Amino acid sequence: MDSSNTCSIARGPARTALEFSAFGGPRPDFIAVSWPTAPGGVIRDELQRPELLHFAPDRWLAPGPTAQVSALLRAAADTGAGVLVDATGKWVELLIAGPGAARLLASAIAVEAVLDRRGCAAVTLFDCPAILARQNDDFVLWVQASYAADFIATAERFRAMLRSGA
Amino acid sequence: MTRIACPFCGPRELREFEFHKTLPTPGAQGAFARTYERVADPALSVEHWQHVAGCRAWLLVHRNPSTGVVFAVELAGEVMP
Amino acid sequence: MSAGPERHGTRLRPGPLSFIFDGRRYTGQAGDTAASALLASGVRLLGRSVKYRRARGLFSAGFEEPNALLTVGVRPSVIPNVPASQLVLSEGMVLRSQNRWPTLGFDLASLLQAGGGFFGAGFYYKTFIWPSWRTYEPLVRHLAGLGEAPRACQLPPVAIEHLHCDVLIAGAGPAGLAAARAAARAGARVVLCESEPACGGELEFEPGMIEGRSAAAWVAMTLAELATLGARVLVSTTVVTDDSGEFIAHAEPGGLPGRNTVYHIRPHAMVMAAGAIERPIVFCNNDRPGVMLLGAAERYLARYGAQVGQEAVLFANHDRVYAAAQRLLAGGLRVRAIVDTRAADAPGTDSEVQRLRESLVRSGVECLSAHAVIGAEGGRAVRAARIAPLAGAGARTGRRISCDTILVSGGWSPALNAGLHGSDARRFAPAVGAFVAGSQTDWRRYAGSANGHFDLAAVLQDGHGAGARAAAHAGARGSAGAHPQGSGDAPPRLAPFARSPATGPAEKRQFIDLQNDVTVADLRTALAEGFIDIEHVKRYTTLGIGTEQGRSSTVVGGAILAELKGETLAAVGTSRSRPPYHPVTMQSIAGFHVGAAVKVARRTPLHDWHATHGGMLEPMGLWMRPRYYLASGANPFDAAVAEARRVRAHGGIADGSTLGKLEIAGPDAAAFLDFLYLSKASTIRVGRSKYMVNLREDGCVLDDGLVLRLAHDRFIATTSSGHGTHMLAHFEYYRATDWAGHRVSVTDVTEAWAAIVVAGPHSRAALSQVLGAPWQGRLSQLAHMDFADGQFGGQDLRVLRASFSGELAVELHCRPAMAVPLWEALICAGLEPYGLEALDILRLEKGYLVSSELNGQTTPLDLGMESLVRQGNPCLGRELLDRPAFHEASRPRLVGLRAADGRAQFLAGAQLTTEAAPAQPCGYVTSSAYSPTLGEWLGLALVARDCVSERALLTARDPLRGSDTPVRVVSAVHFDPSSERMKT
Amino acid sequence: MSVAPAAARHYSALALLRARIAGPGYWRPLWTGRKLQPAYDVVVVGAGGHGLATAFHLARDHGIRRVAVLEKRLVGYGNVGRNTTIVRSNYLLPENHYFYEDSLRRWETLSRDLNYNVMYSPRGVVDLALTDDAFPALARRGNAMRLAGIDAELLDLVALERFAPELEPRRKRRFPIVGALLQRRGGTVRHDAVAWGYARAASARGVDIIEDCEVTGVRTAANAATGVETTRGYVQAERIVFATAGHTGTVGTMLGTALPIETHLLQAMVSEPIKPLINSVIVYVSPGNGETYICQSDRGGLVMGGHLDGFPSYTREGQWHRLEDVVQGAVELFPRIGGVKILRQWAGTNDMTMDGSPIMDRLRYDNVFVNAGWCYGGFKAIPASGAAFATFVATGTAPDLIRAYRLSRFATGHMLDEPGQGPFPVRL
Repeated sequence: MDSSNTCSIARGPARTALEFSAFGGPRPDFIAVSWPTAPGGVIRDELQRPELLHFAPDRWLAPGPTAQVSALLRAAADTGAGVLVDATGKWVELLIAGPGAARLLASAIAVEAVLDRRGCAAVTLFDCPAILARQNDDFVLWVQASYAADFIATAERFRAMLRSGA
Repeated sequence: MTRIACPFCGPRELREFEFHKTLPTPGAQGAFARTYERVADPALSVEHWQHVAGCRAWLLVHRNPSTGVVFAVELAGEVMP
Repeated sequence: MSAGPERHGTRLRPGPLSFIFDGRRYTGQAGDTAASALLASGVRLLGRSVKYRRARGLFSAGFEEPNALLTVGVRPSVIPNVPASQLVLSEGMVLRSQNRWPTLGFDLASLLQAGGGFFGAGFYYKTFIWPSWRTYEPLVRHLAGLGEAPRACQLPPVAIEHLHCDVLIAGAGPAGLAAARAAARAGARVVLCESEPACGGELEFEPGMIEGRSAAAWVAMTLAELATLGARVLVSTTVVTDDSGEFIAHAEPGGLPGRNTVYHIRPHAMVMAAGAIERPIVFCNNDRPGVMLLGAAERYLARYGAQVGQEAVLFANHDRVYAAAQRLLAGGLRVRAIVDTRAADAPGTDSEVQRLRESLVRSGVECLSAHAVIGAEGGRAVRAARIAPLAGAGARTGRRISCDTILVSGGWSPALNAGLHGSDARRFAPAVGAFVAGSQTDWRRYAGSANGHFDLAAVLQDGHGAGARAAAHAGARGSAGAHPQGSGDAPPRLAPFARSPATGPAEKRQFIDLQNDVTVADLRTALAEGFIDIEHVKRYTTLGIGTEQGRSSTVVGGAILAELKGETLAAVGTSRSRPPYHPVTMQSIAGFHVGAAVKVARRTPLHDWHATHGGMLEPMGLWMRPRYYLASGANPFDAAVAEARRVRAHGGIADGSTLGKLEIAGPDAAAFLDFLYLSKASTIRVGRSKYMVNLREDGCVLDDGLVLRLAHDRFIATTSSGHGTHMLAHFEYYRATDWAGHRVSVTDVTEAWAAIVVAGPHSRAALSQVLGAPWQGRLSQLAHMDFADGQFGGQDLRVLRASFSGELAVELHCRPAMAVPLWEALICAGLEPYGLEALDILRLEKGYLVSSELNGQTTPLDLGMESLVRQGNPCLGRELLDRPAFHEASRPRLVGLRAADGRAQFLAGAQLTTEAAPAQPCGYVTSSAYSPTLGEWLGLALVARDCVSERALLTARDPLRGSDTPVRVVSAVHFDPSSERMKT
Repeated sequence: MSVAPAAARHYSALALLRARIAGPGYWRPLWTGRKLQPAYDVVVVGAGGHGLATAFHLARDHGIRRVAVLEKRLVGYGNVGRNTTIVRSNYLLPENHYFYEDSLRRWETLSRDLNYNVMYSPRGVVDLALTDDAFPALARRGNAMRLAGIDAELLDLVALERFAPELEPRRKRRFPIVGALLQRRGGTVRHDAVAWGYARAASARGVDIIEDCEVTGVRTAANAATGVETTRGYVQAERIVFATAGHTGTVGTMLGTALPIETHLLQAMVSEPIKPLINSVIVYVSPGNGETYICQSDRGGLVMGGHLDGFPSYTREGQWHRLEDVVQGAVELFPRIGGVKILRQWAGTNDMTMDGSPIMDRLRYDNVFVNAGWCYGGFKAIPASGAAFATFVATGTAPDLIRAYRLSRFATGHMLDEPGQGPFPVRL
């Protein structure tokens, strides 16, 4: 067994999730100072956990928003520049942690290239739509809920294969 | 064919993108022309694609269909066809 | 067979290894390939050719092996067509020769070779016309085909790694190693792929000196430096193709699938240093076991200490043969003669080679200039070579030198276009006698022999330069340092020579493509019949289409074609190569998409409940849905009938979570939906829902569903389960294009809401019990198509009063986390689940559309939606609906059907005919089912308008299933036409 | 009677014996390298299956003496030699199944008609149904065929297992097989042989087949075409036929007409040869992966194809990830072939119309004809297409068999949308 290839896959808690969609056009005035505007931009809490992810043009995901983030999003919606949609249950949060996390994800995608100079990316991992971000030395991802069971099953198969040093 | 650089996600593998249609002649009017007519220019094809396996953005792609070289990729709607 | 003395070679480890070949046990040594171990055991006959079944032995030491293909493993799970030269042995491995019957030694079909020219190129096209090809085909099929067809596959799934790097280098010979070192020193992240299990290429056996060290020591030192610089070196790994800038490399350790890894490599720059492949010279009977490439003999000796024979004649057209002869001599092979096609005073014979030659002569080697081997003698093994001067007396008959091995070398052809569809520019290099790389791009360049370099110093310098330029292109800023200096074998100075002179009959035994038995005579036939382009010749004669992908035959074939046509090889060209660069197993290509994982499955929040409660889950698109529940009946029919009956009599619940749900929000949301739907969404009141259909651009119906208005500027549009993904893209498309700049957004909330359908007369009582006091009053106030939002267990709940069963029914939309508790509570309240099959029966009884009516060929007019069309909403697709064909009397119309006798069964897919035209269908049955409520078979059908009248009698013709059933046209709404049950 | 060119050597086993005795020089070129003449009655552009067959029938059935086939590259270098060799007539719409049945009947006797063995192998074409929805759809198609007098059988799992035991129809799968539609007379034909056979037969009837001759323009006068500009000079023509497959869109551009055609790649691939394993043609569509069809060539290679590559292209370079989709389908269907290796992939350029059915009509001018839009179905259509189109070109009236394939159908709404996917060639 090669310890450099070990990692764990853990399901995060079920939380409220909000998606914000802007209507596009010129740079809207809803944008607060802390708002992530660059493609793949992320704002994080003090533990480096993503709080607001800019995962697609005009689209942001707030997985488990704090009161502060909720207020930020509501204020943005109130400007009329976009809308807030309650997407609770759409995404399943997974934490892939350990020294082998990057290698496990590399079974599905060129992780480094995809997250090159950005905090998060919308991706398809083992055919499952997901939003991927770094979290300290680990990875956190939100997989669309109906795909989650299959994602975990495939990831676990690769994890076992890598652990056995294939 | 070369890789497509998504204006939002950056360069991604071609397999992440789905072609939708070749655009009709610029200025084509009416539902018939927009639905059925296609420009067949071996040197330049102007197309709509979607980054389905990424940010799902709809893209306007200028490509050479004889070489696969991609000239330009922009978000659809930013420049109206 | 005994092991013999321990052999020494760069790839061998001590320790015996036993294996079985054609039922006999042999002993090899750890590290041996099947080829080296069989050679060392004295086995020469290893296969039979495809067409004539001629005896064949090893020809090469690499992937280019056309002859020695083996079937590995025991039945049923065998791997066919594995080149013996690539197959690394493991203990107890079971090998079998192929394409022979009854035995390799005596093959009945080899009698075919007596037919010689009869079976030549074009044979099959000219005969077997009478009575028909089908008469002969079974025999031909059994004679053709190489290895055994596997009856099972027990390979484990492959490992996969996606890599991102600055510079990818294919090939770790001297050029590739120099390139990798230069790039890595410059600071580039390097991935180096080498097909062989070890790096070094020909440095493995050619003793050059590099940077003051032996070649082997330099290879080891370079690999160590690459490791410290963080380069990835992948051995037994071949770059097989370029997938739009992403290179696919397959690792197949041991030359046998089993522990494969597939790499998807995304480099900023690429260096192709795949080396060159030695090409043969063609002479009469050049296919006999014992005729082999010169380099192969050196490789077997250096890598495995294995002798290719006892006594050899060497046949070549270049200077390298002399150094090779000396090494082989030193290795213990008795070299009887060296036959050089070049004249004695050829420019190639420089002083150093002269000295070598003289020393070989002193060792008893006969050195002949301007001579050729014109034939091999022997049947299942070479017994002698026939040698003749190329001009003058004796040129036709020659003389005999007895030997058991003829080692042949006609030069080297660069391995170009590694898996690249053969589209790169190439040019003919006369000094190489083959094609080399033409113009190159900054991001992908060639190095080493691909650029025509064959002496070590130039190869190293070229590789270094390519690596440094690739690193710079990828953005590495460091210095690559100086290129490695080296010296090795003299430059080959070859004089192109593709085949020895031969008489007409002998040309039938001058083999160009050994695997497919393509001879010089075949090329002549092709030319005579007008197939003069190399691509035509390839297709007509099968030249170069074997498992070695023409590596051993295309260049020499082109050269011979050029000779026969009286043209140059440059003018003739070569046929295009095709990916993959190496054959790769389908299991490796399939990746993890094998077995149950072939396609990702989507599951509803109730999936596990269904699975543990007898729900028979079946795929619907990517979704899994319960078709019926075992508790309701043992087979789908009985269960569905019981479930449907129960819903009408009492009630039931169904999982509707797979329905697509799109949240459309923003000030322009209503107008946007008006554009996408045939009827207007803007007229829906808040808190109400409406059944709506989408049109495709051409006016046909795309999908249907309910649209709920949550707020003035917010809607939920539901889609059918199978169309969810497509409808999402459709909505997103028009939002991004025609509606760009408008204030509307589309968000997929399919998975944010589980949906439970609660239907039946008992449903309201059960719901009241489950939802409790807060909902009691609200439930009774909900009118048909109303919905209400509230809470259940502290979470969002939406209750939508809508029915697709004709019963009093609601859909409960809740967050996925609440789906199971809610579902179980409904069960506790006395409702039982029903599956898709029962759902379809209930829908059909009410005449509601399913996917077989929404098949992409029907318009809203066909489906009875004239009133909606007449409303004149200028939606997408509306304009093209006005085309005349959509209004003709031959267009179909949706109707209901019942058997004329009220009893008979008729099935979906039956064609409908009228009495007037019994052979000409006027429509077909789209759906049918047995209705437990009405006690008879019901159907929906699309029937030409001019054949539709109330109570019209048609015949449901189903010749496939052997029935003709008289049926009557009735209203599509079979049950409760006034819909009292669902509205009260 | 035109002068029989030296090419005419009858093919038979006896002729092979004769050739063996006569030695080299017995066989003659299949088509003669005649010189391009300045004027023709009909110039056919494109020496693929459709162009050659049309020329053959113009000469044989209509006695048109001066016919030339102009080819940019080589006889049979395009789609006729790049397809998966399948022939069948199992179509749903009457306009299509009567046409393809006419073709299948011609395939049955083509080797004799051309005196060239095209290796028609009626091994059966099996369309699998993977969902309960798909089964009635197959029944609908099969019943329509049967009522039109075309052979079709619906197989349940027991019958399917008997017909193709190698499929293991009852094996547990992600997408279980529920049944199949079988057309026994469907099967395969050796693709190159079709091009060569027609070229030889046309040449024997006096047709000039000119290779390396690219048409670069059409010369017109007074609302009619007068000839074509080529890389070998101007050629005058009474009538011009375009049978240029993937380049038809460009022909439209040349004539100033935007056509409802996109050019897409369709790839095919072959495995190493193995002993007989798959004895029929198996076609199936799995959700998400699109189509996979597989058969085994007489040489032993497993020949596979699938869906379009997915975007307009003239490169003939198939995308590897599309090959992966097809191979995944093949391995899902036959798990036992996982250890068999893929040897080569290649691709053809397909002229995809906006309803999936062909266009056989005049184009812009009364004397310019276009035979195109064959989508995936071009190969199996060749014999019927050649015969019917030759009649059209010779008489000026389209025979009933191909009347539905007119170009105006898109404007009138008479589309022939067999799969019901609308005006988009690419949709999984």
